[in-house]
Formats: sequence, structure tokens, C-alpha cells
Amino acid sequence: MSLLDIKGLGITFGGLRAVNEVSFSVNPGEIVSVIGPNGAGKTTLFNMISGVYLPGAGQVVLNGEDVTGMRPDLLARRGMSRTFQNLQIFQSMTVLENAISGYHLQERGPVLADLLGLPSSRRRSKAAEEGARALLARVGLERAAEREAGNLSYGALKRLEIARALALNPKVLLLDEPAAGCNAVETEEIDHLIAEVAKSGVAILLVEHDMKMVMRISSHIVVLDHGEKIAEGDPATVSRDPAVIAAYLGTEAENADG
Amino acid sequence: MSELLQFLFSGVTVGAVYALVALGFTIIYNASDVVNFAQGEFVMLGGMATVFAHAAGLPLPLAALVAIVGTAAVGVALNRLAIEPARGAPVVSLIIITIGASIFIRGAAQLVFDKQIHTFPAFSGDDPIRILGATILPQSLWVIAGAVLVFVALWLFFTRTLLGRAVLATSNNRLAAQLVGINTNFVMTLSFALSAGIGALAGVLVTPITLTSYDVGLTLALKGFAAAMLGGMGNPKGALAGGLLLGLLEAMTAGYLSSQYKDAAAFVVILAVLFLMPQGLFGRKSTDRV
Amino acid sequence: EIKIGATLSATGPASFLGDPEAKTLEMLVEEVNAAGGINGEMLELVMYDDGGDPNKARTFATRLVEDDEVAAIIGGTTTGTTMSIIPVAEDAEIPFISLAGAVDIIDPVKAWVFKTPHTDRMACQKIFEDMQKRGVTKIGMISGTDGFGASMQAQCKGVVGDYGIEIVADETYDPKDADMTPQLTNIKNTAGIQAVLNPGFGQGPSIVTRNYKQLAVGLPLYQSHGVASKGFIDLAGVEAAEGVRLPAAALLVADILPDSDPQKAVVTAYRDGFEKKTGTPVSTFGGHAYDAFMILKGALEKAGGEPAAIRDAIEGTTGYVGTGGIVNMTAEDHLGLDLTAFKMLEIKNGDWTIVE
Amino acid sequence: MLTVEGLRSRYGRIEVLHGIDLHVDSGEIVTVVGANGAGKTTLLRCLSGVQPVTGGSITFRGEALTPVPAYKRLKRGLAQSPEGRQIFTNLTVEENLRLGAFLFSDDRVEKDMEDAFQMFPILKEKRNLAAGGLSGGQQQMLAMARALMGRPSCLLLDEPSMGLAPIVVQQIFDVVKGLKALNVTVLLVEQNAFGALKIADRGYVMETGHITMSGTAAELIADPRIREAYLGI
Amino acid sequence: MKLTPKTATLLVLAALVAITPFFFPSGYYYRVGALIFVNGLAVTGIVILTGYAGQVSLGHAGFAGIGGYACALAPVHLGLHPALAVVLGAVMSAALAWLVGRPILRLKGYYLGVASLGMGILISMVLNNERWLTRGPDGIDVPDLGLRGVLKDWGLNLSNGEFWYFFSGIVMILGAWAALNLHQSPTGRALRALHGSEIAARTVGVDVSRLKLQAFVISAVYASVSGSLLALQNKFITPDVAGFMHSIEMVTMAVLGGAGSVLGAIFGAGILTLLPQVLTVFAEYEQMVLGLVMMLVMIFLREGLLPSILRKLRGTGE
Ligand SMILES: Nc1ncnc2c1ncn2[C@@H]1O[C@H](COP(=O)(O)OP(=O)(O)OP(=O)(O)O)[C@@H](O)[C@H]1O
Ligand SMILES: Nc1ncnc2c1ncn2[C@@H]1O[C@H](COP(=O)(O)OP(=O)(O)OP(=O)(O)O)[C@@H](O)[C@H]1O
Ligand SMILES: [Mg+2]
Ligand SMILES: [Mg+2]
Repeated sequence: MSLLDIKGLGITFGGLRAVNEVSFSVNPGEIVSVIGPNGAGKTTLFNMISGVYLPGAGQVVLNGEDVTGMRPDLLARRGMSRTFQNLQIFQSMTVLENAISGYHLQERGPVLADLLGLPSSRRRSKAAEEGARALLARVGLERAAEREAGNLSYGALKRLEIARALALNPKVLLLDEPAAGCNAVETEEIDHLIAEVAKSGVAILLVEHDMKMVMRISSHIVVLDHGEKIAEGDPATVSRDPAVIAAYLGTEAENADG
Repeated sequence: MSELLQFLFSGVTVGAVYALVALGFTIIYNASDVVNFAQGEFVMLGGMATVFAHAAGLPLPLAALVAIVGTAAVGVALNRLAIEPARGAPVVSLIIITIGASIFIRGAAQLVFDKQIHTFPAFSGDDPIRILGATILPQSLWVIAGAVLVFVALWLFFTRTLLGRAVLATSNNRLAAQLVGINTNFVMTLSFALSAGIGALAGVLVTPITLTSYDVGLTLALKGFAAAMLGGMGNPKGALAGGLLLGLLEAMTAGYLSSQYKDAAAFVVILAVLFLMPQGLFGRKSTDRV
Repeated sequence: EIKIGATLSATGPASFLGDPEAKTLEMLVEEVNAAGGINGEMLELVMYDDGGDPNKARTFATRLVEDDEVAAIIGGTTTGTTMSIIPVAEDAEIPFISLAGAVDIIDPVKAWVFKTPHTDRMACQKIFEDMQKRGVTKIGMISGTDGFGASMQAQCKGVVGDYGIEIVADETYDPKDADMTPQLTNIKNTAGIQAVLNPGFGQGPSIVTRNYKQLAVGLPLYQSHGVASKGFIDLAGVEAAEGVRLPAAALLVADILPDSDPQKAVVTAYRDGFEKKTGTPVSTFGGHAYDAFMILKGALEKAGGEPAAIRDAIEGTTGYVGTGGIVNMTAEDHLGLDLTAFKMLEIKNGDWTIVE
Repeated sequence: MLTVEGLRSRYGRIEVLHGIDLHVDSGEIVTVVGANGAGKTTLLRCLSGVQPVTGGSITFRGEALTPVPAYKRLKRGLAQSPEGRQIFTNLTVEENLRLGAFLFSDDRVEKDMEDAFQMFPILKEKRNLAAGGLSGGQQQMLAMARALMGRPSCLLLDEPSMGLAPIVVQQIFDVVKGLKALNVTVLLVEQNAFGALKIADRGYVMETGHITMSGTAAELIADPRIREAYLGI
Repeated sequence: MKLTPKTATLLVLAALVAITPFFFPSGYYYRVGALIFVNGLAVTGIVILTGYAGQVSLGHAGFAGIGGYACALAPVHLGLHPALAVVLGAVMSAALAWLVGRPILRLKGYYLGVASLGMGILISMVLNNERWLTRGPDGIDVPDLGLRGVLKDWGLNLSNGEFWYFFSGIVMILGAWAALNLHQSPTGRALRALHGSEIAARTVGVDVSRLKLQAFVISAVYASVSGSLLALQNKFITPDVAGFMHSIEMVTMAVLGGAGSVLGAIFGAGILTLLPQVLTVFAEYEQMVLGLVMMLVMIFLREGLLPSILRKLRGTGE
């Protein structure tokens, strides 16, 4: 049994089968990438797995438990965490506070204690803050800690989202285009970060259009097209698959080496 | 039977009044996401200005025209002097501005006009029309026709014209609207002029029924707001349906249940509808994705 | 110089009442000062607009007492504002003359509190008396839900039994409502009704009257003293208002009072003065302020500027002829009016007539 | 065609552009590369007029651009496909495109729309869908297509390849290259520096609000510093 | 030691309450001060609901009504001490908020606004119409709190005005203290997070509906206690406290002063309470000036009075 099992997931939007009968699984320490053309259904798949959309068919099994359609916050408690393709930043909070909110599950406590400012409440906050600072350093945002998050550039916000997702100390991490808006060098840094996280035993599910990155770090790749899984396998196999090349890669494979 | 019909007439009359106010909300909301709480004051201005212009010797149609144009000018001024300078402010700030504006306009009206209650003659007499034992005043027909007319015009404007689309685009994403060459300031000016004009028209039509005074705006704004939300803010269809529904609810409750709690019943139904349809009857769902 | 204070609802939902009250006080103070003041002392009027908000009224009352240090307070346009001023006046021991209707203001009697308008209970009694004369035994009632309407509704229900009359339909409307035909339809369809009574003020009664005609109810319609102003006939429309009866003070019918009527001179003078100064038709509410001021003036003339002395002098008011009637106060009666102060009026051909 | 001299801009009290000089000649494709937060987006926002300029000048076709309000700049020929796509999420795909040609009401609008659909067939499929329902990449295509609907003589592109499938990235770069033939000038901000420089004539490197390097595309690709800092080679 | 915003705010408030009376020319100023504090307490609740959690309520005066009428009715009908009536009112408000909040907090923006408006109107309607209990629109007497007498026995002789000034001031500071605690606490952060993005808040594990409900209940308690204090102070209450205008007033005070910060909102409460008192010199222009002030503040100080002023001060300081 794997950590995360996707079994025959599907959903339709007003007649459009955005995702259809997709199955695969992710193990701890593995990086599984989902690639495919724009509109293939990758983000939709993520949304179903993370409880944002209610799947029309199929099952999501996390750690042996059927969590299909479970609320995101309950999934978070079970160790699932994600980032978003369309940034979801807490704009008017500082960068640090954004990161701290990733620790919500660890730091939360009775409201009354928080209202009365009991020492227990302050202790919880303090621990979370320390963790958050360390995480910000890890994504290279330590200098921006006190800035209002809304003022950051796009690429910086992407990294902030990753930091926040990591704060949950997840067992399964879903990353939707984490390197979008970053240049080759910045992308490589994110690469390393993801690889490191995976190494610590986290199961990672990745959507990314940067093929260099995908090929470099994936242990397994699932290819979607029009909501269907059209191929899967290790990077080498997938990148040679003619169907994948036709639908998705084009001639990019050669270019990337230039 | 005639009883039911009478309640129906009452409900439709009052509902048409609410619908007219709600329709006024639609345009400014569609251009800026702001619910303009001064909308009721436009209705008041329409009625009061007509009363005073009429008293000053203008024939009624001309007085009404003067009132509508004048109120539209007030709307434009409101946009120019208060809304436009606050561009980029959060929506709550804009709402407070419109509340401030409504207090200001009310205060000005009690000085410029007076604190008395006024009315002017109904357009086609006061002889009730009898249908199956129930009665309706000719002026009610004017109000209903006005509401339907404004609805059709707005509906066409928003669905059939590029300018209407531009109004929607302005509230949806002001930055992008500018980038495609929409003069968002003009769109706002236009919206305020139209909204205020429609409000004033409402005031002209309803005054012979509801009477008017410097402070009628608040209640109308409140009921119109509730109607617009019931129907789904921003959609002319919603404004019309919401207004009529609210009016009918009030009349039916007053008729069959309890006149004391007729507003309560209306709100209970609004709550129930929103519980099932959080965007109101015809409101569009936001389509933003994550 | 003597300071008198006032907090009135010159704006807000009761501005219909408060506005003429404020204008009356201003006019009278001017007149008194122009005539050389009271016993040579000039009057200073400190007036605030509480917008009909009882909480504000209380604050202004505190201000009048503590900051402006007035000798007496006039005001409280509505019962709500009055009730919230009472504790302030009582605590500070400053005489207070209210302009609001409810009987609760002076019943039970409070040492420092007086009022000038007839109580709503008196209005009910006057109306029921008239109904009784006409042989009415079953009526429908439609009241506004504002303070005025609700309070009078309650008072009427309290005394209606004394006249052998039964209320068989009891409806209400919100003061800002646009249409009352559903309520009136229900009243019309209630079996055995012989007359309809509408306690309320502002625009509601006008709309009720119009709807009443629209539905062709065809029974006697009684309004309250809350609509006692010329404007009512215009707003309801001459046709619709035809035959409507209401209890009101002599002020409204100054012209048709017989010359022998002791009030005639007073009300004519006040009406002419007010209409000349403000350009708006006189209403009974301004009359309440007139009476309050005149009673206070009488007391000041007698007692000087000391609150306790003023209080005693007000309580000792006898035979004061005002717009509301002839006032005879006692330690047990801080109103001093009886039912004879009310006249029953009927609207005929767009004007008031006195019913015998 | 487009000349920027000593351009300064700030958010509140923090200045983020400290005097930018650059120029784009008619028919050229010029690219700007730089790290996250360098100020590239801010630069483009200044050019399209939605960001206040606090110093320096922008000249477009010989005229000062700074006093021209944003909505009039499209009429002058300047269109932008902004960062974060900024589509009208509540309107349909077709309405988005139609509004892209807000200034025009001639027959060419229809034709341009057909061209756009040809370029991005998926948009045609979704023409009656609210644009907010599109996938990220589809929205990016829409933003690009909408900018083209404005018939620009100079196109400002802020990371047009972001979130697009590799096969579409190629296509986008081909389109941009193709614009040259139509004599459309392009200022291209890209994180995919390699792809951008390959189709560009010239390039600028931006670091924390300054231009630190410039040259022909070939020079920049060959420069070891660039290769290390931006191309990751 | 570094002065945190929290201690700074509390110090400012305490200083205000303690020091301003030295400058009061007459007892009336105590009354105005007490009103400011009562309103300040209510808007602090709005800060939690609107400023932190981003949820708009146009019906909070309803809770003030419940708090106020609890003080009028519970002592008479249940024989409760008025102080316990305050608690009873708060509990009832909390219970009602908890019940009503569940369905209506699913709504967003204006839809939540209209739903809460409906709730407020229903409450005020009950207060108006159920004469047998509330005595209707003309209002009802409220018994004395009795605390002043107790203090007198202990040798602290305060006038009525003074007592309510200090008592309301202290309650308000307590309220502000709790709201400030909340701001930097895990719950407060979660509230502000869901304000920023509900989806993202969910994915970090925030139980969004529960937190919104908590904020709603807490702010209802603030409003309720504020209503109780007002009723006890006035010894009289009318349904106006529960009215729509009062709800709008609360939100306006908060936004005008700066809904995001406790001090700002209290500042707003101060301004809007003082304005009508100051504006009496404008007589019939009062309304116009009031409307004008509201507009001008929001146009030129759009984040609210206090935050904008502070920003300007800091801006020139650097
Ligand atoms: N809420 C929705 N309403 C309508 N259609 C939707 C909705 N969500 C997704 N879709 C459709 O489902 C399809 C899949 O979208 P999705 O966002 O999953 O694609 P994707 O693979 O993430 O693409 P990209 O690489 O561009 O991000 C698209 O065609 C999109 O239009
Ligand atoms: N709205 C804003 N308010 C305050 N500062 C901002 C704002 N937007 C951007 N900044 C700051 O301005 C600087 C430049 O940002 P800009 O978005 O122009 O960078 P960029 O080069 O486009 O970066 P990226 O590649 O990440 O998109 C950054 O330091 C950023 O934090
Ligand atoms: Mg996607
Ligand atoms: Mg950028």
C-alpha cells in the first residue's frame, strides 16, 4: 500500500470531462510529476485530491484511509499540504505571518487562551515563529520576513507559498507549478529544495511545465491529456514516448540541451 | 379570491418600487463592485425636486425631467468628487463614502427643500381600476411599466452592447480594463449618471403613491438593497425578480399572516433563499480558480 | 440672563413634529427678548437636535444640565427621547416640560416632569366617545409601529371597553410603508365592522386614507391627533379625506372658532405669527412647544431663575389658555388638560369642521 | 520607437526602479531578463501607464508618454499582456477578446478573433465559457490573444510563456518572432531567458532596479556571467 | 524593553481614560467619555469580526439590543442582579450568534451583509412588537447596577457620570486587551489568514467555518456587553439600540478609524461620538458636515484615520 493512492478519479464541468479515470500512487520519498498540455486537468486533479473540488468519480486514499471529498483542513490534519497555481497569499499579513500560518495545526489552541493571552498561547506562537523563520531562510526570503506579503514580486510569492506548505510538516506535498515565474537558476534552487524535502520521506506530487526540472527530479511521471492518463513511467521512458512528444513536449526535448 | 388579487396588486406595486431602486443599484455595482447606499437619496431627490420644480410653476413632465437630469448631475458629482478621488481604496471605504454621501445629501435636502411630506398628482388620476373585485391605482401601472422598461433597457445594455460589457469589465478587473483602452473614469461617470437618473425616475414615478420627504431615501435604499441581494446583485433580472418577490412577500404576509411581522417574513425568506443559493436567485458565481 | 434648554427631534423620523417645535421656540424667545425679556432678564435658548435618538437625547439633556446649566428643559419630541431625559432631569432637579404624547410621562407623577400635549389616552377617549355617539360597537384598528402609533394603540385598547366598543380587527404598518391595502382589505373583510381607527403620524395615515378610498371601504374613518395639520388633507387628497374625523386642539380650526371661545385669540395670534415667520402651515406640534414655553415663561415671571421655584410655579399653573386647551396643573396632575380641550373635527370639502 | 530615460518608480516610499535607460527600435524584439523582484514587471507597468512614474521620461514614437493616461496608450499602439494574466474572469472568453479590440468596431475585429482562435484553438472551444474557468495556461493564452486584438504597433509581454506547456512555449515564441514580419515591435520580459534571447534582437539585464548589462542577443547568450546567473548553464 | 504595539495601545488607552478627566470642565464630559468607551467596546468586537476575519455584519446592533434588554428584563422577571443580567445577555447573544452564524457565515461579502442585516432587523422587530415583554418602541426602564453604591460604601464616592466614565473605560480597556491578545495569537492569525484567502487557510488546516463562527460569537459578546452598559448607564432603553442605524454606526466607526487595529477603531468611535456634540454649532448644517467629514476621511485617509495618520507621521519621520 502506498501513502497516497489515486483510484479512478474523475470530474466533469458542464459536460466537459476535465479528468477521467485517473489512477496512480505515490510513496514516501517519491517525487511523482504530473505533466500534460494546458487544460489537461492537472490542477483539477490537484483540486480533487486536496478537497477543493468534490470528485465526480473515484477515490483518494491517504495512508489507507478513504479521504475522497474530505475538507481541506481535515486533509491538512492528515498530513496533506499544497501550493497553488494561482497564488493564494495572505496579502495583508507579513511574509513571516504567512509562513507562521502554515503552522496553524501545531500552534492552534483554545480561543479563550488566545483571548486572555495566556502563557500557553504565547508559547505556541513562539515555537511557530521560530520554525517559520527557519523555513523562510530555506526559501531565501529571510530578509523579507517583516514585509507585507502583498508587496512581493511574483517569484518571491511562489517561494513563500512553498515555505508555507512546508510548515505543515506534510506527509504528502502537492506542488502546482512551483517554478513558474522563476528563471533557470532560481528554478534549480527550488529543485534542490524539493529533492531535499522528498529525501526526508515526504511524498511529493508535482505539476510543472519546466521539463528540465521535471526530468531531473521526478522518480515517476504521469502524463495527462484531455483528462486521461496517456502515459506513465520513469522520466526517460516518458520523454521518449511519441504520444507524449506529440501532445506535449514538442521538440523542446532537444532544445533544452542547447 | 378578490382578496388574494388585492394582495397581489399591492405586492406588485410595492415590489415594482423596490425593483426600481434595486435596478439603480445594479449599474454602479457592475462598474465598481460598490453598493451605493446613496441610491435611496437619488430616489428622494427625484421626488422632491419634481415637487419643488412643479410648485415653482413648471408643468409636471418638465419638472420631472429637470429632476431626473439634476439628480443625474448629482450622481456625476458624487463620482467625480468622492468616488473617483478615492480610487483604489478598499470596497468598505467606498461604502462608507456612499453612506457619508447619503447623509450629506439628506442634510442638504432638508435645507434646500424642507422637512415636510409632499406629493404631486398621479399621472392619470386617482380613480382605481377594478378587476375581479380588487382595485389598483393607475399610478401603480406607471410604476410597474417603469420598472419593466428600465429592466429591459438595462438588460439589453449589459448583454448586447460593447459599452455594457466595458462596464462589467471595469469592475471585474480595472487594471485590465485600462489596458484594453477602456476609459474607466468615463465608465464610472456614466454609471453614476445612469444610476442616479434611474433612481430619480423611480422617485418621480412612486411619489404619487408613497409620498416623499427629505428622509425617504434610507428605507428605500434598504429595501432595494435587500431586493437586489435576494435576486443576485448585479443582474438586472435579479433586481426585478428580487424587488417583485420582496413586495409580494410583504403583501402576502401582511394579508395572511401578520402585518406586524411582514418585514420579518420577508427577511426570513431572504435568509432561506440565500441559504440555498448563496449568490441570490440570479447572481453569478465568481469563477476565480485556484 | 436666564438660560433655558431644549432637546428636540428636529431631524430624523420625528422631524415632522420636532421641526415646528424648534421653530416655535426660536420664534418665542426672540419675541420675549424683543419685548425686554422676563422681568428685565434676557432669555437664552440652548437647543439641540437629538434626531429622535433617545440615547442622544439623554446626552444632550446631560449637556444642558451640566455644561450649559440651564434653568429648565423643554423637549423630548417623542416619548422615547422624553423617557430617557427624565432620569437626568430628576437627578439634577431641573424642571422638564415634555412635548410627547404618552400618558406614562406624567403617570405616575414625577416631581420635575410636566408635559403639554394631550395624552394619547385622551385622544382614544375622545374618539371612542364620538363613536359611541354614532352607535358604533365594533371597529377595526390599523396602527403605525412607531412609538406614537404603538403607544396609542395600546392606550386605545386599554380604554375601549369603557365605551362598549370592541376591536375586532387589529392591524399595523411600518411608518415608511408604501401601501396598506392588504391590511385594509383584511379589516374590510372582517364581519360587522362599523368604523376604522388609525393611530399614527407622518405619511402613514395619508396613505392609509388614500388606500381606504381606493378599496371603497365606505365606513367612518378616524385618524388621531397625530395628523392634525393642514398638510394631511393635501397629502391624503381632498376626496379621500372627505369625512375623516379626528380629535384635535383648537389651533387647527382657529378661523371657525366662535368668537366667544377663550382660545380663539391665543391660537389665532400664534398661528399668524408662526406662518408669517416660517412660511409653513401651523401644526399642533408647534402648538405643544408654544404651550410649554408659555407655561415656563409664566413660571419664570413668577419665580425667577431658581429651578425649584420654577418647578413649583409650573405646578401652580392655573387657567393658562393655550393652543391645546385650558391648563390647570396640580401636584397630582402635571398635564392639566381634560377632554374638553380636544375638539372632534371632520374634514369636509378639504377643510376642517367642528363636530358637535 | 520606444525610449526610456532615467525612469524611476516607487511603491509607497520604496523606490524599485532607480533610473532605467533602454530603447526599443521599430520592428525589434528586445528582451529584459532579471531575477525575481528585479523590477521587470514594474517597468512594464510604467510603460503601460498603470504605475506612477516618479522620474525620468518615456518617449514613444517621438512623443512623451508619461502624461498620457493608461487607457489612451492602446490607441497609440501600445498593448500589454500583463503579469498574472489579468483576464476578465467573469466574462466569457469571447467577450475578453472582443474587449481586447474595445477601440475598434470594424470588420477586422471578426477576422482578428478568428486569427486568435487559429493561434490558440483551445480558446475557440471555450469561447462561451467564463474565462475564470480556464486552466492557468489557457488564461495565459487568452491574455496574449487579447493583447493582440488591440492591434498594437508595440507589444509589451510580461512572462508570456509562464505556465505554458513546452509545445505551446515554442509556439508562443514563434508567434512573437512572426510579429516581426508584421512590423510589430516587442518588449519581452521572460524568465525563460534562453528561449527569449534566442528570438530576440537585443537584450537588457536588470538587477534590483538597475540595468546592469545590455547587448545583442548573441552577445548576451555568450556572456559567461549571464550563462551562470540566468541561463543556469 | 521594546514597546510592542499591544502594550503601546493599552498604555495609550489607559492614559486617555485616566488623564483626560483632569481637563473636564463639567460633568457632561464624563457622559460623552462614557459613551465613547461604550461604543469603543462595541467596535472592538467589529475589529475582530471585520478587521481580522474580514466578515461584514450589518446587524450587530441586534446583539447590543439583547444585551440591553437583558438588563431591563432579567432583574424584573427573573430576579437577577443587573450584573448577572449582563452575563445573561452576553450568553444569550453568544448563543444566538452561534445559531445564526452557522448558516449565514457561509455567505460572502454583501450577501453576508444582507443576511446579518436581516438578523438585526428581526431582533429589533421583536423588541418593537412584543409590547407585553419589552413595552414597545417607547422603551423600558432599566434598574440601577448598584456598583456605585458599593463603591461608596468602600469610601469611593463617585458621581453618576464619573462612575460610568471610569467603569465603561475599564471594561473597554479589558475588551481591547483581549482583542489585542487575539491579534497576535494563533487564532487571530488564522482569522486574518482566512480573510486573505479562505482556500489557502483551509489547506493549512484552518477550520474556516468554525473560526468565522468563533469570531462572530466573540464580536456578538462585545456588542452585547456594550448594549448592557449603555442600558445600565441610561437606566432606560428603547429598541433603537438594536436598530439598523446603530449597526451601520458601529461599522462606520470601525472603518473610519481603521478597522484593522483596535486603537484605530476606538479612535473612530471617539470621533463619531464626539462629532455630533461638536457639530451642534453648525445647527442645521450638522448633517451635511457629518456626511462631509465621513467622505473626506475615507477619501484622503482611506485606511482609516489612525493608520493613515500614523503612516504620515512615520513617513515624515524617516
Ligand atoms: N471550475 C471550472 N469550470 C469550468 N471549467 C473548468 C473548471 N475547472 C477546470 N475547468 C476546465 O477543466 C480543464 C482542466 O483544467 P486544469 O486547470 O485542470 O488544467 P491544467 O492541466 O492545470 O492546465 P494548465 O497547465 O494550463 O494549468 C480545462 O479545460 C478547464 O477549462
Ligand atoms: N504592489 C507593490 N507594493 C510594494 N512593493 C512592490 C509591489 N509590487 C512589487 N513590489 C516590489 O518591487 C520590486 C520589483 O518588483 P517586480 O514585480 O517589478 O519584479 P519582477 O522583476 O517582475 O519580479 P518577478 O520576476 O518575480 O516577477 C520587488 O522588490 C517587489 O517586492
Ligand atoms: Mg494548472
Ligand atoms: Mg514580474
